[in-house]
Amino acid sequence: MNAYILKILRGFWSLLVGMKVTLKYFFKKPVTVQYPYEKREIAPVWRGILNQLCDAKGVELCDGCQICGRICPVQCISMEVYKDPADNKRKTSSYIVDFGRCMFCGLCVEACPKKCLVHTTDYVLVSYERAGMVLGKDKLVKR
Amino acid sequence: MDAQKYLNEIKGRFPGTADAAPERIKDGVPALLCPAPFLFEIVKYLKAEGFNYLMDLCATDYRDSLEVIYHFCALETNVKLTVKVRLDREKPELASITPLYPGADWQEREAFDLLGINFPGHPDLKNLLLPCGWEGHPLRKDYSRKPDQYD
Amino acid sequence: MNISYGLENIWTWLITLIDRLFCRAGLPYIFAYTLEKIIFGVALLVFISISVLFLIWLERKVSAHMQSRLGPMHVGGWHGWAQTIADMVKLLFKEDIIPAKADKWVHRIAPIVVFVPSLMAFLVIPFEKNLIGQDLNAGILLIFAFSSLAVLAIIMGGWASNNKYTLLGGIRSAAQMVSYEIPLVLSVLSVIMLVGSLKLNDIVEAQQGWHWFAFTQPLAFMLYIIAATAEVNRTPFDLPEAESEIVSGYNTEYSGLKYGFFMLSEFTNMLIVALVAATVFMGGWQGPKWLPLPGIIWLLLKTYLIVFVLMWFRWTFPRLRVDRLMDFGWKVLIPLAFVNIFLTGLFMVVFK
Amino acid sequence: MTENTLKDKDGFETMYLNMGPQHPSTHGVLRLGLVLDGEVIIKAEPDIGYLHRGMEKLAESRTYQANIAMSDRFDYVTSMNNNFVTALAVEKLLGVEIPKRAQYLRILMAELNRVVNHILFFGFFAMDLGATTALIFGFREREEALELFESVCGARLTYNYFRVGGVSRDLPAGFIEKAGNFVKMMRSRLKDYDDLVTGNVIFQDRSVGIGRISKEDVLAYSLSGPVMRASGIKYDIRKDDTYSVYREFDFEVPVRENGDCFDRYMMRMLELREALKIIEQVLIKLEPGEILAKVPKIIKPPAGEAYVRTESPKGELALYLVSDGTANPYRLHLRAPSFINLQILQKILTGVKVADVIAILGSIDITLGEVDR
Repeated sequence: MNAYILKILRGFWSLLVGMKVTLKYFFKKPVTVQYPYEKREIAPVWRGILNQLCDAKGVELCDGCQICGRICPVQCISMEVYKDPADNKRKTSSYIVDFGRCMFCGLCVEACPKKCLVHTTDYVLVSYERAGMVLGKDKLVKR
Repeated sequence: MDAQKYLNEIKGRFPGTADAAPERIKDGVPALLCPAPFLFEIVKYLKAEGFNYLMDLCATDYRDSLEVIYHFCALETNVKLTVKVRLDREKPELASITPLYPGADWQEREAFDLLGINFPGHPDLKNLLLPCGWEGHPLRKDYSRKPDQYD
Repeated sequence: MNISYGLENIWTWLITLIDRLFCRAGLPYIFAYTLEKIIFGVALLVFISISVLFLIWLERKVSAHMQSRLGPMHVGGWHGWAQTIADMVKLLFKEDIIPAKADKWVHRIAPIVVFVPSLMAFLVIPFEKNLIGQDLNAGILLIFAFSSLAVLAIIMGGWASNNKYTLLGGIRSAAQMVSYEIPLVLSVLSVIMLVGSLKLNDIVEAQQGWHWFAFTQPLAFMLYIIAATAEVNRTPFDLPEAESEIVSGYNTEYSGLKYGFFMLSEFTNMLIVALVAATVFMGGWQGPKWLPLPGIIWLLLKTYLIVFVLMWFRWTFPRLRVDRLMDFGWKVLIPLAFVNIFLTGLFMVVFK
Repeated sequence: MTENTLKDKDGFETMYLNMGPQHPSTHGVLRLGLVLDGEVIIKAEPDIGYLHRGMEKLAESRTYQANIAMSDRFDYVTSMNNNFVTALAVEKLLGVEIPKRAQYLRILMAELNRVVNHILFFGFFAMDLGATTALIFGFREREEALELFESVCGARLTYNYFRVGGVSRDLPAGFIEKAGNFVKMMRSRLKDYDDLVTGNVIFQDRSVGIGRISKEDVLAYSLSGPVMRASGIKYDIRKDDTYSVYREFDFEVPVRENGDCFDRYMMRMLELREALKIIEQVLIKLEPGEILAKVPKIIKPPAGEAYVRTESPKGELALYLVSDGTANPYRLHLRAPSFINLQILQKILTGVKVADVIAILGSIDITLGEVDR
């Protein structure tokens, strides 16, 4: 009988201890962030949308070596390459990344020999149709 | 090497068993290539010898033949042993070890599902990962998928 | 007790006015009486709807803050006060789905059956001494009688949906609510013994000053709170709608307004048990003399305290298992309730 | 199994309940076919494959490095550990030596991910038993760990941090402090966890003695990880079949005897503490150095095969990798701990109640991504 009552009392005590924890957090400051109004800080190494860099004069650094396209595990990078007769260099006439397929693994950035492909901290990729996630040179090249 | 002792023992007991190309095996665990009809007996022997833990069961398609690989471990002594079985590609059949290691159940079903290896003696050999009525065995090297509605 | 302020004065003034007007017009008293009751009923309905909307909002806020979250913050401006209203509007516009193999009429009636008894129970609760639908002699019995009707609707809903999860939920709820009625009534019984009346106003007046039964009958109070939590299907006793086990229990197949009714009745029931707890154990509409607030304010403050405790339970505890729930009800609560009754009786005989 | 072919012990009709694939607490798309007598289960049949993505087949057409990126998706809760085993397997085939700092970083990340997994387990297990707040608490702490991961590798879930021969990035400035603070914070939060859930009488009532797995069953069904150790078998691959540099760290392998849901829960809570201990030791031992060994740009391991086992938070995560000398693996087989641990359900679910099914399933701690691959 004693053990029975003791068991009940101990049970109630454990419940009270649990309630203390929730009450403690009831009066603490919430940790959530009200997303669209305030945004949390993103690490500078964030693997977000890709960007192509240009040199100081605004000329693209990319020479269309295709390594990024080949290393991509999901084959989301495609480009068209031509040889510029003016300075006899390879250049890309189009450079398309399908972010609907991209898994942001970052292998392309690591593989780029010219170091001209970089991640940005931009993660907003919302669009009304799938084609909106396919970004071409106009969006990717940062001059 | 402790496992080598068991290997020699098995090679003496069951004719036809041999070492499986040691230069190929990079993880340092001795491997045994045994003929399919003896497999159940060998596994039974291994279990009696203290290899109480079946780490893994998987199968590979080597284009000319199928190979089923068993990784055993004796938890007390930490001795590991690999057993391999070559199977004919046309009609692969291998006695199920589910009666000895119930944990082989789903792994055998997976091999049946993805590589088409038949395990007579398995209590409930049917599709596991693929949908019912799927044709072909995807992990075989000559598998080619028919285009479906999503292509 | 002589409280000369509060809502009841307005109410008495209003009914006297109506009585006089009808008398002047030469109509029999029964018309005036009916009109008064209709006005009271409508006021009650408005009060309940607003309270439920507020309770749902409160539940979200309490749960959010206990979990280090903020809860709804956007709709309506200040701390998302209009969120529940928006949700109710959404529920209104949702498609009403009746499963193809359901028992259609029972499926349709169940939400009404669940809501009506929970409304009826409000009739006898004294918000202030004279602010009461009908001060019945058997007031507290009426409340328990009506609140036990809810199980009927839950079984109806669970069975009629023709879904195995709803059926499980319905059966669970039947077993649970029937067995937790007993400690619920038994815990109040000791109070009734002390008061000697089933009239709620008598119980309230027996607790004048600070002689709350929560202090003089702590065991009964605790038993009541536990049994009431089970009675209104809230965690840790929310087995009929255990969302991690049987999806949503008896209301799995309900949508739109019908689901809204189940939701509404759940919170109404919670309000009732909290009101009863405040009335029976915490002095009802009486407040301390030095702070002259209307009685209804005191009652609601006490009620919301109980409601908060119920919410606090919900967001702290895991859920019991069916058989353990029965064990707890029959092997712990009921014996304790009997012990309490016995001790009360002994006390009454000794210190007569 | 068709409906109502089984009778209960009194010869009455039984009820066939399809639990899943869409169910709030089957942790994804697991389907359990339950034959019920009232609320008691007569027969249970798990059905998997709803999330089958053919990862083993996909692996055959991807390079080794891309396979590490893909291994994030095996078990999306413990991506670092998946990376670890994939990298280890490739390195075993290649036979490269990993720099010291990279080894430490790998262990740091793997243990941090173990903490994350066990926090999530805590949350989900409590959630399965009805304690919603614990889930949010779990996610709150996980968030802190994810921020650490984010600052190191730039992603929050699919890290792709490991490289063949090392790791991809060095730690950012201030990481060691932040990680130290995380460990301290986690220790204090663990006390809250214990107060809120572990000690709770209802929680214990729901989990003690439920879903007992005997030692013999553990061995027969090849169960691994915390499930194995909760049944009294003290075997941890990190200790008993060590890999990487786990030998240098001082940690206990907790073991419990009963093998019920509560012990499996406690195992994780104890392991979490051990993982925190390892993290602290790594943070102290870290020295500047190389993080990537010299490996060729295009990895082509010599023909061969290797079976590499690691201790993932869920159990023995092993990779059987066959190379034929080309840039893609010839065969990649994943020994998924969730997949093999899940088999025990057929056996232990008979005779328990519907509510216990959820508790048992939760206590085994599966991720459907890994079960179906």
